[in-house]
Order: sequence, then structure tokens, then C-alpha cells
Amino acid sequence: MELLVASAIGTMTAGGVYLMLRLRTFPVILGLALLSYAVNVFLFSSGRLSIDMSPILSKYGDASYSDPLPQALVLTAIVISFGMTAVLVMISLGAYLEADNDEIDIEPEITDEDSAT
Amino acid sequence: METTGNFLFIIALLPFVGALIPGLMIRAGRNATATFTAMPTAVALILLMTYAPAVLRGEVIQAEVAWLPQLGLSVSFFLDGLGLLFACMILGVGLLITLYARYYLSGEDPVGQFYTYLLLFQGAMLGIVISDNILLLLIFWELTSLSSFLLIGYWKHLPEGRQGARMALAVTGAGGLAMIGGMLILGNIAGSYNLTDILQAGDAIRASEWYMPALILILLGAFTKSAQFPFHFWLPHAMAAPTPVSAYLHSATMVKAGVFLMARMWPVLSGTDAWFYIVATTGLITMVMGALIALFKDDLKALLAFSTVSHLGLLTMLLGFGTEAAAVAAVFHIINHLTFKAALFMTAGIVDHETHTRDIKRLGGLRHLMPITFLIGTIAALSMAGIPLFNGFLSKEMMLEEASHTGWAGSQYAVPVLATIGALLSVAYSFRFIFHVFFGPVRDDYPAKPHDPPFGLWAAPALLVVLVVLIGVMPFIADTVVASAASAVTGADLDPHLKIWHGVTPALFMSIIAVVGGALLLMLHRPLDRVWRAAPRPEAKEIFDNLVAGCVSLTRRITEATHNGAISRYLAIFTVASVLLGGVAFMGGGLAEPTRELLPIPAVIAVGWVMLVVATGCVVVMHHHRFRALVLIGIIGLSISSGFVYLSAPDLALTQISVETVTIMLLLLALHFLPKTTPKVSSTGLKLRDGIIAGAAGLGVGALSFAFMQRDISTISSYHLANSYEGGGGTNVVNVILVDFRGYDTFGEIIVLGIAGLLIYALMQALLDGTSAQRLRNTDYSQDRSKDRHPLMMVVATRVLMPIALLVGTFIFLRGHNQPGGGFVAGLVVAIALLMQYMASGFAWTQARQRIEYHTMIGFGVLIAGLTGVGSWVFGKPFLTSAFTYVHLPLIEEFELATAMLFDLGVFLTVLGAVMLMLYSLSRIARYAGETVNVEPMDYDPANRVDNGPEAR
Amino acid sequence: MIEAALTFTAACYGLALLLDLWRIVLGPHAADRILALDTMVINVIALLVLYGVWRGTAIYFEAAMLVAMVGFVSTVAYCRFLLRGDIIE
Amino acid sequence: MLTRLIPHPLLSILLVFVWLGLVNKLTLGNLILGGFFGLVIPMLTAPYWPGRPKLSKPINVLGYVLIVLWDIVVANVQVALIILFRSNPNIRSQWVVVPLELTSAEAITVLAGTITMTPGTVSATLAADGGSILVHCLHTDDPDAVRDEIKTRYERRLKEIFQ
Amino acid sequence: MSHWIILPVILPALFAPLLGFVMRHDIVLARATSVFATALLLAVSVGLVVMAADGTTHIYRLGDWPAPFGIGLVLDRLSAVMVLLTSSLAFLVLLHAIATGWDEKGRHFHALFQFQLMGICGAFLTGDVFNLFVFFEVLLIASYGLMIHSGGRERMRAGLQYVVMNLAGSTLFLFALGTLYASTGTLNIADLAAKIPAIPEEEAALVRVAAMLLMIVFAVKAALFPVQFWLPATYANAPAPVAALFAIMTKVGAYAILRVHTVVFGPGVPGTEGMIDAWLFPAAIVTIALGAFGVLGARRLMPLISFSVIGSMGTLLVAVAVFTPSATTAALYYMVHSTFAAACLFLVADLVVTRRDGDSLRPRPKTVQNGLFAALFFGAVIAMAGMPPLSGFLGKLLVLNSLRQPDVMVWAWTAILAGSLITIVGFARAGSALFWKSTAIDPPEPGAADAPGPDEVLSRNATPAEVAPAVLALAALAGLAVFAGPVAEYLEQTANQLFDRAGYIAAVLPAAGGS
Amino acid sequence: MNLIFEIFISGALVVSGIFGFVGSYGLVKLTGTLQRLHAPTKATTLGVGGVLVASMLYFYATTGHVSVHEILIAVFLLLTAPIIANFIAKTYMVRNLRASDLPKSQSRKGWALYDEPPEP
Ligand code: NA
Ligand code: NA
Repeated sequence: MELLVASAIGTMTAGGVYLMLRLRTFPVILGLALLSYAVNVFLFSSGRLSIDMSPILSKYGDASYSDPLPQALVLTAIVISFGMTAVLVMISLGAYLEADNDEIDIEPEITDEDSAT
Repeated sequence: METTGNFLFIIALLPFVGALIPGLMIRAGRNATATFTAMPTAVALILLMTYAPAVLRGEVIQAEVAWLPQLGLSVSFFLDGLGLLFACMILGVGLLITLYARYYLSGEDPVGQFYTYLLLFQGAMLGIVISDNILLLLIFWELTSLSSFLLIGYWKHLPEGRQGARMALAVTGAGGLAMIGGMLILGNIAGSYNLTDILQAGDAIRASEWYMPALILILLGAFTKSAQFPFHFWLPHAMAAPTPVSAYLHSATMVKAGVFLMARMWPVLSGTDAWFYIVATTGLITMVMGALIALFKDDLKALLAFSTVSHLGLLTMLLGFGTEAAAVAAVFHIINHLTFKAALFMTAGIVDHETHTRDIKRLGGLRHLMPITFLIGTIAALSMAGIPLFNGFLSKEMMLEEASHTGWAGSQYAVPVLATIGALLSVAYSFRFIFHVFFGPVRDDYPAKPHDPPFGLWAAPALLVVLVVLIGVMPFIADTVVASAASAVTGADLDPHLKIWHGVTPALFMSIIAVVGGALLLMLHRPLDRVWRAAPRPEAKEIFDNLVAGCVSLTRRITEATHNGAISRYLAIFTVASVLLGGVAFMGGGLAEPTRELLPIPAVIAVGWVMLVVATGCVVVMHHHRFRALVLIGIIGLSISSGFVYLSAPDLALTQISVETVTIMLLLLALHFLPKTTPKVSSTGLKLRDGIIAGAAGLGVGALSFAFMQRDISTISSYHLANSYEGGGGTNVVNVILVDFRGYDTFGEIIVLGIAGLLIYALMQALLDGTSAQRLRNTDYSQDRSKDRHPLMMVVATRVLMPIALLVGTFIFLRGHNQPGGGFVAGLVVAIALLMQYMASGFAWTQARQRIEYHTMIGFGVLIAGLTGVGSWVFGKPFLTSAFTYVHLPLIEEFELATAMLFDLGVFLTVLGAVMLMLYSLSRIARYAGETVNVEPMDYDPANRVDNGPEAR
Repeated sequence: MIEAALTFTAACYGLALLLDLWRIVLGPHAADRILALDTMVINVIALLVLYGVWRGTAIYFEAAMLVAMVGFVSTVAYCRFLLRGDIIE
Repeated sequence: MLTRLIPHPLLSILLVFVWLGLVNKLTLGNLILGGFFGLVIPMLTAPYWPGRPKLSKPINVLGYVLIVLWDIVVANVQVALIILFRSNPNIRSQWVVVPLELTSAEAITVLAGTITMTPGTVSATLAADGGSILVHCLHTDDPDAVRDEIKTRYERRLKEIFQ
Repeated sequence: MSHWIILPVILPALFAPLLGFVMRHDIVLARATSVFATALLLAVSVGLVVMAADGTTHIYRLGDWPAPFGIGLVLDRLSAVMVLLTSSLAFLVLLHAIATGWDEKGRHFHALFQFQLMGICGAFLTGDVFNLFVFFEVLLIASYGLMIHSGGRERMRAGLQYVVMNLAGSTLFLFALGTLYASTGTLNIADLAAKIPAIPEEEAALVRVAAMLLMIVFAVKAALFPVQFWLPATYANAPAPVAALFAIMTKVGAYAILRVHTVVFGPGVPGTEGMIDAWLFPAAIVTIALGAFGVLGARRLMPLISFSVIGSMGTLLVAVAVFTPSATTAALYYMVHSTFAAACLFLVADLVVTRRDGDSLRPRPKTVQNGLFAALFFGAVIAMAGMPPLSGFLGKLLVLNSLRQPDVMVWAWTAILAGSLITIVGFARAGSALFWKSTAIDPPEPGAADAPGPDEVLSRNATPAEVAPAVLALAALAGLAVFAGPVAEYLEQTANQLFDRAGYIAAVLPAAGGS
Repeated sequence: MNLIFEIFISGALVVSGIFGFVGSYGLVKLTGTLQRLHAPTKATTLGVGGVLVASMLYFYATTGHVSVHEILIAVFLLLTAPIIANFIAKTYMVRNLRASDLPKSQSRKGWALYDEPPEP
């Protein structure tokens, strides 16, 4: 199971990084989204894996539970990355509408006058 | 021997305080500003004079206050003979320059600015010569560079002024920075930055392995400032400054700072071969070369500038000799050079002022038209030439005397011969100054009709030439001053006797050769000038300009190649750095033995894994089809959520799936306005590169997680599990952590969401106010569309589904503290419920029916969460301390009330408000792009059908 | 017996998911992908309930409920995007 | 007044049941809470559901539901057999146009839903004026029979319920 | 436990929603409230500095949960200084933004501004690494909003890059935190500091990775090579007051390195000993070089200033990288100085650029008040370039003086001194072009084809209120120089306190050993 | 748990599994999007339905309480599935079929996809 999770994290990270390095905004957004999935699972896995041990306290005292703290951290991280993604989407839309171009790299504009100085 | 002198603070401070006044007197005339400039100078000079007797007796005046003890920097001044001599020169000449400039500058120039800069410069110079702390000295040193930059660039509209100023700043600034290094090393060796301590530590310093670096660095500072070869080239270009500036900077002050420093450091640094060969040689070369160039300069000020370079070389050479006699000669020549050179600059200024030219070739015959100027100029020039009865002769003789018995690398003749040549050239250009300007026939083509200037303009040089003659005739009057200064330089108790006649010495013959040879050379000037002009020689300014231009273009190329706006490359570098450094870090340590047994892999879970991996791969491969990629992302989200369920994280599953849905909604909304496909522009090489980087990152992260998942560790969360119910009042530990143990994180998190909402709203407004609005209006987004906007079935279904979804949201909110759920998921569920309604009947239609201010909702959310936290202050508890109780009401089962739920309500409202505000913003954009708002909830209500009968169309 | 039935059913749904995946990847039409994704959602809901039975806990019920809800909304959104461009016009 | 307070009584009742389903525990407290939400939520969402559909014979609803459930089971098996055992070329799909007499949006929606939920038929789209419904039939040799069955088995009943 | 400690977070957090949601239609009210809130923050932070002055490490246990289980705020001298630095800078920037009307050019400036302050103060005060992440995100998202404030093509595109870069950084932050938690089981800085030294080198691989990744994360914020590329475009395209406020943002990265890599992974920790310095130092050296090159090579004023910020961060981090109390003292002094210097430059530049046809260094006619602007620019530049008499020179000397170890001295001194020279030359060229060369150019004929429109370029004099913030910043720099002794003493104690790991742990964790 | 329950539960599960599988199998096997659209309805109805029935029986058998929240999921899916199918069908049609490919509507207006709604 651990291998599956680790390889899933790795795959999503690889996919995310690859897309993040693309030249248009949309794939970059997708890449960052993939990366945030990957990192959320990564963070979650830092509490180690366990099955059927949800950290919901039961009335029977001897139950054991999975580590709740990473879960709480991941929740926070998910929410934050949601906000960030939303902002990213909007800014990329704004940049596209302003520039009529969704390339993410900015070619420096050098005028003749600039070259002269 | 040491006396405390608190006046030193006042003396040092006066010019700076005084500098404020002229700068503020923008409207005042020249007289007023000049007066206010002269006053602090004069007061400082008077205060200085009160110490003169004591200093000349050999006492050292000291004053110190702490400034930055952590650094060893204190505001400490000391005044010994050398300091006194220089301080007098700086203030005295400063006064004369103030007077001279009053008449020299025109009323149109910003005179206030000029005097401010002048006083700043004066203060900086004064600081250098009386600092007892070398760090303080460095401060003043850099200040001279800065203030001279302003002075040289005073006529800012002239390119020469700007370039000269920049060049001076670059060269002297570079030297200053080198000197910082050298001084810090000195201080390090001596264990103190106090000059008096350092001067005691000469032996230790010379013995240190750091002596050479320190020496070179400090000399770099001195040589650049004093325009020694090969750094001499900035000085002539500084002549673009108004003449008073040149007279001040290049006779008495700025360029002498380097000489002063060498003199100051003489007891510490001199006496080694390195010192002799570096300093004396540099001085010698500079002297000869400066003089040679001066001879062929037609610009009066340029001639004087190179003569200054030459004389500075002379001084440097003398200090480089390292003997006490040479030091005495140097000190004496400093005085003499000051007097005649300042007078000469002022004379040149007068000529320029009156004739409107400084070009020697256009001058001549002025002795009849400007007799006073002629007299002053001639006396000063004769002194410069080293003609007896003028002070220049005396110190030149001493110099030649020292040179005559100085050997250089085994040669007995090198130094004397070159020194004589230097003197000879000096005579030649001095005579040229006299003869080519004042003698010869009166011309009728001067750019302006020359006559002697008003008294105010010639008073200052006149005073100086009086000194030239007085010292020249009665050298003993300078005895005390020279003795005291020279003693200070050498650290020995010297008592030199200055006299005109030294007997028949080698120096006398060398002097005679120089005068005769110089006169002959001047006669040959015309042919020699032609040769000079034809000869190829390196033009220092050109070299410097090319150097700077080269540096600029190189740095520009580096900068623009590295910061080329390609974020994709920045990110690649970032990723590579992370992977590499992470790998390096990992390799540097070991791993404990694995302690956990791996969990089994059920087949269905393996299927989930396949879904996730295949979907990820497909997103990468198919990302050019943007919509398709979004569908595939849906699979990934679904797989992860299911995985969370399987791996005991129900809260995560709920959050993940709802966040993902809302995210996809936003992406779809944005994609509507974006291109629907991504062009395939990446080259195979780029893809390969990115593939390798991505693979490495994936491998690294995967391996890392695999490494820790195999190893157990004790964590702090056992506390959370143990205290969640007792202390936090909830059985859902994750939720209790979120709203209680780490409620502060959650507080930050909802603020992030609130800001996101605000930001998106602000961004939308900015877009609609800007050029985007035009683009939105002009683009047709409605191609190939279905004609039914608000299909009947969807509208009707939503009428039932939306209330149910709202109820589910409420349910999830209420139970979150004890079961999976909570404010955040509830907020999203409610948002999704509303989204259903929007998708059915449109945002605007829905919005029009229920005016909910989403701004307000976010605000309330944040405020409720914040105030819930603040509320605990009332009970003397820290922020976000929770309280809970179980309530029993008749007929109803026991239920819990917790402040944490109020906090969660804040979370709920913020989430809901933020998502809605985002949707609202996107919907605004869409309406701007030409969407119309429907008036009915559905496209057509069949109840309105007129004819119900079937009728073929 | 229940154990065996659970395994059988889980296997059925596992295979079903793979088939859905196959359809999503191959398409060919966008509608096919949306359809297959929606089917995937339905299958996951079934698996979640199944898991709850297997583990004897109702804790995963909310997850199933929520998946059903968001599955609906997102499928409609995908379709509306292709139909109208703006999903909340 | 009562209409303002309880705009859609059936919806309110539905919500009470949904609430009980959600908490999965029948207690007085839950009933009260469910009743509260059943009142409040329809009030809040009333603007989005203008008008109240007329239900003349609510009892018939139960009959209709049972019929549909039964049809679902039967048709599921039929279609499963088609999928599993009929080769693709032998599956003959047809369009069926069903002209509608229903005029209530709710009724049309229920009909279209029914058509879709009973496997073998999918309601693909309505006419722009809601006057007929386009049904895609997975496998049939007689489209008219399909149309007639829809009209008699479902539309007729719905007409009774909604008028 | 004093509630004062949390006020720097709570005050802006409560004022911001009021500004953003209640007062969003009334700019006058919003301005007054924003100024009031910031002044209040300033007063509180002065109080905190006084409170921390006695050397006590104060802890504020949020939710009344004991450390390390809840989140604790930690007020020591370092956090107090940083908060004061933030609030005083913010006050100046806010005044400038209001006086110049920048706040009106887009929506929600004041709310975003307060949120920004909240995030920064929160990051400085927290004693928990995950909470540090949360407040990094708060300050980042607010900064995105401020960065693209008022929109425009270039700004939007640069803003997009800024967001993308930081999202990548945040992702790495989470990877680092996951690794850290996985290897230590805790998130509290003091608890980490207590636990990590116990990990032997043979088992330290994971902790080392966490330390390294965290360094890269902070390096992104601090604009350290090779992750500095984002900065020039961001700062150059941000609204000038925002760029001025961002002067503190890079310091957040430097602060985080100081806090985490000194207290948690600092000297004497067997697992990570020597690892961070080995990379941080050369990176900082290259950063200085890149900053200096950028200053000399820049074609425009705003990028030029931005590169000088990079250079100053290099200098700062060179001092941080040796992890000694004396170098840290120097670093702290330089940090305070460079924050004001950078802000001052941006504020002055704003006054000039808005009166000029953009920030190009190409020949343009001089603006109104050329002399005044030139003087202000000159002052700001000598501060930034580390020339006397302002604090930059002292800061530079302190840094040089503290880097005496033979292995670092030659590199550090060469880089800092040569960097200074190049910077000075670059600034001199720019200033000469802006304020001197312009005096030789005739103003364009009104109505000429390329004459800028009247609403794009201001032609009016700067009001005293517009000039005041820049002057105040210069005054702050001068004050920093004049009172360098007391300031450095406070900072020296600050550095000593920072290196007193045991003291920190004892103050934060109730019982020695903590959990 | 008594055998009757076990048998019923197992039966429901097996039915569910079969129909769930058939739904996805049809999705792969059938040709044409519109044909494929028919397949998943099985997974929705009898597939999920079977599991839900099994779950209700199981919890009743183990705890003695009647668990009704499974019905909620069922109701929700029954309400939404037709809408989804309708949307997907339209999505396919609008991109791949023209109005002329379809039989004519038997009312005043054409199919909603291709024809504007009547003026109210
Ligand atoms: Na609580
Ligand atoms: Na059907």
C-alpha cells in the first residue's frame, strides 16, 4: 500500500512539474493543481498509513486511530490551495484578457531607443 | 601630550550644519549665501586656531564619543600637526573659494546648491584629516567622493560635467571600497580601529601576513583619490566643474586626501621594500607623465589639472622614499603646492571668466589687458616652475635632493634622472602658462573683451601669491608648521630648518638643468606639439568609457539572459535546485531501519491507483485539449478522495471532493474566455528536458515519502487524540484540531479565502475598467452553442435538489465537531447547492431574486471567527480558547453548544462568501462579454403553450 | 458468504472502473468522456457504500452522499460548458 | 399567508424525511429540527420556485412510483441482456418522437426522467416549446409502440396526478 | 500571558474585513480607518519591542493549549524587531499610497493592505512551522492582490508569474513540512529544536532533506540565487507603494532562515551541521553579483531598484549564512536598514516616474521639482548603495567586520565591495540620466505626436504629503545611522537570544524536554 | 446474523455487482455515444440500488436499527440521473448532429437544441 501511495505521489508530482514547466498559463494551472494534489497526499502520508482507523473517537476506549494531525494540516492546505488556485485562475484570465495572449513567459520588449543607450 | 578638545566636534559638525542653510536659501542672492557659507567656515577656522598653539607645541588634541561600539566605530577626533596643517588648508582655502565663487558664479546658477555642496565637501575633507578612528575616516572618505560627485556634476546640463562626475565617482569610489577592505584588515591586525592604536602597531602590521593585501588595498584608495598613474585620468575630466570647484578640489583638498592618507599611514605602512617600490615608483611615473601631458594641453584648466597630477606624483614619490627628510619635503611641498596651484586655478578661472575661453591657442597678450591677473598668474606659475624666491623652488630643491641619493633596483640614476626630467617638464609648462597666455601680441579675436576682474575675484589669488612670495623669501616662517606636521607624519620629533640656500648640491645642478631645459623645450613647443598630436597614445577617457560601456553591456547581457521573463525556466531551475539539494541533503545522512510492515494492497485499491496514474499520464499527454484535461483531473480528484476514505481520512475525502468540484467549476468558467487548446510549441528537446526534471522530482518525492512511511515515529498527536473529547468537546479529532487545537491555522486559512474573494473581485473590477473590457465586448463567445440556455428539466429538478443540498450542507455543518464534516465542507456544499441553481437559471437571475451581499458574508465570517477568538479575552484566556457545554432540554436529546461551532460558523460564512464572490465576479465578466440576463427561470414554461395540440412543423 | 459476495461485488466494480477509465481515455467524443466519468462516480459511490458494509461503519456514508452531489453538479457543469460555454450564464 | 410561510408543503415534508435520513436516527429532537429546516429552507428558496404545481391526486403518486420501480427492474434486465448477448450490428437504435399533452414543467420533467430511468430509452431533448420529447431508444423494431407505451403507461398517469 | 502579543495579527485581521466589506464604498472613511489601524499597530509594536527588551521570551498559547500541542506565538527580541520594522514601514507606505492616490486606482487596497500586515506580523510572531506556512500564504495572497492592484497589461502578466512562482514555492514548503513532521512528529519550533539534535547523523537523512527544502522555500522569498529570478519583474511592475511594502517581504524569507535554521537546524545540531551554510553562503555571493549586475545593466528605473534589492538580500544573507551571533547582529542591522532603503527608493521613484513618461532611463525632459526629486533620490541611493552618511555604510561595515573567518572573508569582502562599486556606478548612471541629462532636454511641444496624454503623466508638483513618506524614510535611515550604537546593542542582544537555543526551548516548552 | 439476512444481503450485493459491471461493459462495448448513454443507467439503478439495499439490511441485521440514509443516496441518484443523461445526450447532439439528422418535433417549435424558445 505504501508503495502505491508513494508512487502515486511521485506520478502526480512528475506530471505536475512537467505541466508547470509548459509555456501557456492553462497547463501551468493544471500542473500546479496536480502538484497540490501530490503534496496533499504527501503531507497526509507523513502521518503514516492506516486502514479503518478514522480519528473519530469511538465510545470504546481501546480503539486505535490514525494520526489526525497531518489530516488537519492537509485540510488547511487544501483550503489554502483552493484559494490560491482560484486567484491564479483569475489572474491568468486577467493576464490573457489584457494581453490577448496566454503565454506565461514575458518576452522583454526592447525598443531601438533602448538599444541605443 | 594629549588634550581633550570638545571643540573638535563643533569644528567637524559646523560645515555640515552650515550646509543646510545655503541649500534652503533658494531665493536669496549670492551675497547672502556666500556669507552664510563663509560663516561656519570662519568659525571653524577660528576654533581650530585656538588649538594651534598647543598642537604646534607637539600636543595632540583628542575628543571621543561612542557611536557603534559593536563595530569599533566611535566619533573620535584627534588633531596633531598633520591634521592641523590640512585642516587649516581646507578651511582657509575654503574661505577664499567662497569669496572667489561669489564673484565667479553667475546669478542664474543655483548658487545655494553650490555652496551646500561645497560645505558638504569641506566637512567631509575636514573629517578625514581629524578622524582618529579609521572607520570614521572611511565615512568621511566616501563622503568626499559623494560630495565631489555633486560638485563636479554641478553644471548638470553639460555632458562633460555629468561624465566627469560619474568618472570621478567610479574611480575614487572604487578606491574607497578597496580602502575599506584595507582598513578593516589593519584594524583586525591592530585589534582596534583607532588610529592612535594602529599607529602604535606598525611593527605588528608590517610583520603580518595580511600586510601586503592591506597595503595594496589602502594604496588603491590613496592612488585613486590622488590621481596616481594609472588612475590619474579622472582628474582632468573633473575640470568640467566650475573653476572654484577645481581650485578647491585639486589644489588643497580632494586630491590631497590620498597624499594625506599616505602621510597618515606612513609610520605604519612605510619602511618596507613593497612600500618603496609601489609608492615611489608610482609617484615618479605619475610626476613625469603628468608633466609631459600638461605641456601639450591647450585648455588652461587641463594644463593645470595635469600639472596637479604631476605634483601629486611628486608628493607620492617623496612619501614613498620613506625617509624622514623626504617626509619633511613632502609636507613642505603640500603647503607650497596649495598656494601656487589654488592661485593658478583662480587665475585660469579669471581668464576664462573675462575672455570666455580657456584655450591657450586663442589667448596671448593679456598682460596689457589684465595686468593684475598677469602679475598673480606669473608669480604663481614661477613658483610652480621652481624658480628661486618663490616657495615652489624650496620644496622642489628638497625633492631633487632626496631624489639625487635614492637608488632604484640597483640603479643610482633612474630616480634622479627621471626627477630632473619631471622638473624640467614642469618648468616648461609653467613657462608656457605665462608666455602663451600673457605675453605675445594683443589679439583682436578674444571671444570677449578682457579686462581685470573686480577685486572680489582677484583678492583670493592675490592673497595666495603673497604667501607664495613670503614663504619663498622667508621660508623659516613655515618652520613650525612643517616641523609639527612632519613630526606627526614620521612619528619622530623632527625639527627641520627651511632655507633658501643649501649650498652647491646635486639638486642645484638638477634644478638648473630643469630651468634651462624647460625654457628650451618651450621654444620647441610648436614642432613638438605637432609630433605629440601625431603620436598615437592611449586616450584614458576612451579606455574608461569603453570599459564602463563594456561592463554595462556585459552585465546587461548577463542580466537579460538570466532574467529573461521565462518563468518556465525559472521554475525549471527552482525544481532542479530543489531536487539536487534535496538529494545532496539526503545523501549526507542515513536512514534508520524500517519499522513498519507494509499494508496489503486490495485489488480495488490497485484499480484506484491505476485510475490515478493513468489519468495523470493522460493529463500530461492530452493537456493540449484543455477541456479533456479537466475531465481527467476529475478522475484524479475522485481517486484521491476515495483513497482518503480507504486510508481513514473521511474529512479529507469530503473536503477534497468538494474543493475539487468547485475548482473545476472555476476552471470551466475561466476556460470559457481562454483558448480551448494549447498550441504545441515545445520542441522535443524542451519536452525531454522537462520530462527529465519532472521525472527526477517525482522520483525524489515518491522515494522520500516511501522512506518515511516505512518508519514509525512518535508524534504530538497522541495528545490531540487524548484531549479532543475532554478538552475540546468533540469526537472528530481532525475537526477539533481545526477549530480548537490549531484553530489559529484555520483562522489564517479563512483569511486566505476571504482575501481570495476580495482579490478576485478587485481584479474583475480592474479588468472591466481597463482594456480587457473592449476585448470582451468585441469577442464573440457564443459560437456553436446549443439554443437552450436554461433547460426546463434542469430547472425543475433543481427546485427539489437545491433545498435538499442546502439541508445536507446544514447537516454537515452541525455534525462536524463529532463526525466528518464541519464549516468548511458545509460552506462548499451550500455553495455547490447554489451553484446548481445558477447552472439551472443563470447567475444573474438567481442573484436578482435574493440579494445576498457576498462581501458582507465574507466580512461577517472573518469577524465572527475573529471575535469568537477575541471573546476568550473576556474570560482572561488567550485568543481562540474554546468553551463547550452539553445542554439538556425537555423532550429533546442532549446536545452540545461549543464556541468552536461559532468559530466554525465564521469559517462557513467566509467559505461560502468567497466562493460566491468568485462566481459573481466571473459572471460579471461574462455579462460584460455580451451575455444577457434572462427574465424567466427557464427558457420557456410549457404552461404558456397556446396550442397544446400536436402539430407537425 | 457476505464476505465472498463483497469480494465479488468489489471485483465487479473494480473492473467496471477500469472499463470506465478505458472509455474516458479513448473518448472519442467529449460526451463519452463525461458519461464515463459520471459512471465512474456512480461506481465509486457503490464502492464507498460497499466499503461501509465491509467495515461495518456508517462513517463513509457522508462521503458517498457528497460524491453523488458533486458528481451531479460537475457533470452538469462539464456539459453546460460544451453546450453553452458559460456554465452559470 | 400560509402560502408565503409554506410555499411548497410537499417539499417541506420531503425535507423532514431527508433530515431524518441524514441523521439516521428518529428522535423527537431530530424531528423538531427537521421540521424547522423543512420550514425555513423552502422559505429561503421560494423565490427560485415561483408558483406551486397542482397535484390533484397525490395518492396516485405512490402507484406511479411503484410502476416505475418495477419497470426499472424489468427493463434493466432486458437491456443487460442486450448489452451482454447482442452483437453490436444487431442493436437497432431508433429515435422516437413523443408529442406531449402535459403542460406542467414538473410533470414533463418527471416524464422525461421516467423515460430515462427505465433503461432502454433516454429522453434526449425537448422541443423548444416543451411540446414534444425526443427519445433515443437503444433497441427497438417498432418506434411507434414505444411512443404509445410512454404515452399510455406514463403520461396518462402523470396527467392525472398533475391536473 | 499578555494579549499584546497577538494584537499585531488581530488588529489588522479585524480592521481588514471592516475596510473591505463595510467601508468599501467610502474612500475617506477607509483611509482614515486604515491609517488609524496602522498607527495603532505601530504603537503596539513599539510596546512589544519594549516588552521584549528585557530578554524574556514571551509565549502566547493560542486556545490555551500547551506547547507543542497547540500553536504558540513567541515574542522575543527578533520577532518584536521584525514587527516594528513592518509596522513602521507600513505606516510610511500607507501615507504615500494615500497621498499619491494609488489606493484609489483599484478596489480594496486598504483591506488587502491590512491583510498583508496581518500575514507578515503573523509570520514573524508564530512559533510553529506549519502556522508559518499558513501566514506565508496569508501574506502571499494579500501580496498578489496588492501586486496587481489597479491592473494593466504588464502588471497582470508579471503578477501571474509572481503567483505561479510562489505557488511552486508554497508547494515545496508543504513537501518540506511533510518531511519534517514525518521525521520528527512535531511542528513547534521549540519542540523541533529540542528533538532534532537528538537525531544522530546516521538517521538524519529525512531531517536534512526537510532543512534543505525549507531553506529553498525561504530562499525563494528572500530572492536568493538561484530562485531570485521572479523578483525584478514583480517589483518593477507592482504599484510603487506596493513595491515599497514588498521591501519587507524578502525580509520575511531572511527572517525565516534566521529563525528556523538557527534555532532548529543551527550550529551544533549533528544531523545538519554545516549543511545549510555550505550552500547558503555561495548562493548569497552569487546573489550579490546578480543584483549588482542588474543595477548596472538595467534599462529602466524600477528593475534597477529591484535588482538593488536582490543585491542587498545577497549581502544580508552572506551575513546570515555564517550563523554566528556577531554576523547575525550585522545581518539584522543591515536588514532593518535595507528595508527602509529599498522602500525609500521605490517611494521616490514613484514620485519621479509618475511625472515622467514611464520609468525608462532614456533621455526625457526633466520633471517638475527636478532638484527636490534628485536630492531625495540621491539620499535613497546612497543608503541603498551603502555609502555614508546613512545607515547603509554602517550596515556594510558591520557585515564586513563580522565576516572574518579566513574561508569566507575573501569571497564575502570581494563580493560585497565589488558589488557596492558596481551598484554605485549603476545608480550614478541612472541618476545622471534621470535628473541631470534631463535638464538638457527641451520639453516636448504640447500636442506633439508622441507627447504623453495629460492623464497618464502628472505635471503638477508633488504635495508635501506626497514627499513626506520618502523624507521620513530617509530620516529613519539617518536615525538608524545616528543611533547605530543603541540599535546595534539591541540587535546584538537579539542575535544572542536567537542563538540561545536552550533558552528558547525552556521558555516555550513548559517542562524541560517538552513532550 | 441469521442466514436469511446473509442470503439476502449477498444476493443484493451480487446483483449490484453484476449490473454495475454490465453498465461499464456496455459503456465500452456499445458503438456510438447515444447507445453508450443507455448503459450506465444500470449502474445507477440496480447497481447502486443493490448495494444500498444490502447496506440497509446489513445494518439492520447487525445493529437492529433501521438505517434509512441509504435511501437518500438512491433518491438523489434517481433524481439526478435523468438530468445528467439528458445533458450528455444534448452535448453529443449539439456537437455531432444537425437538426436535419433528427426526426422533426411534433410541436410548433423545433428541438430546443437547435431552435430558439418561443417568445413568452
Ligand atoms: Na472546543
Ligand atoms: Na433509460
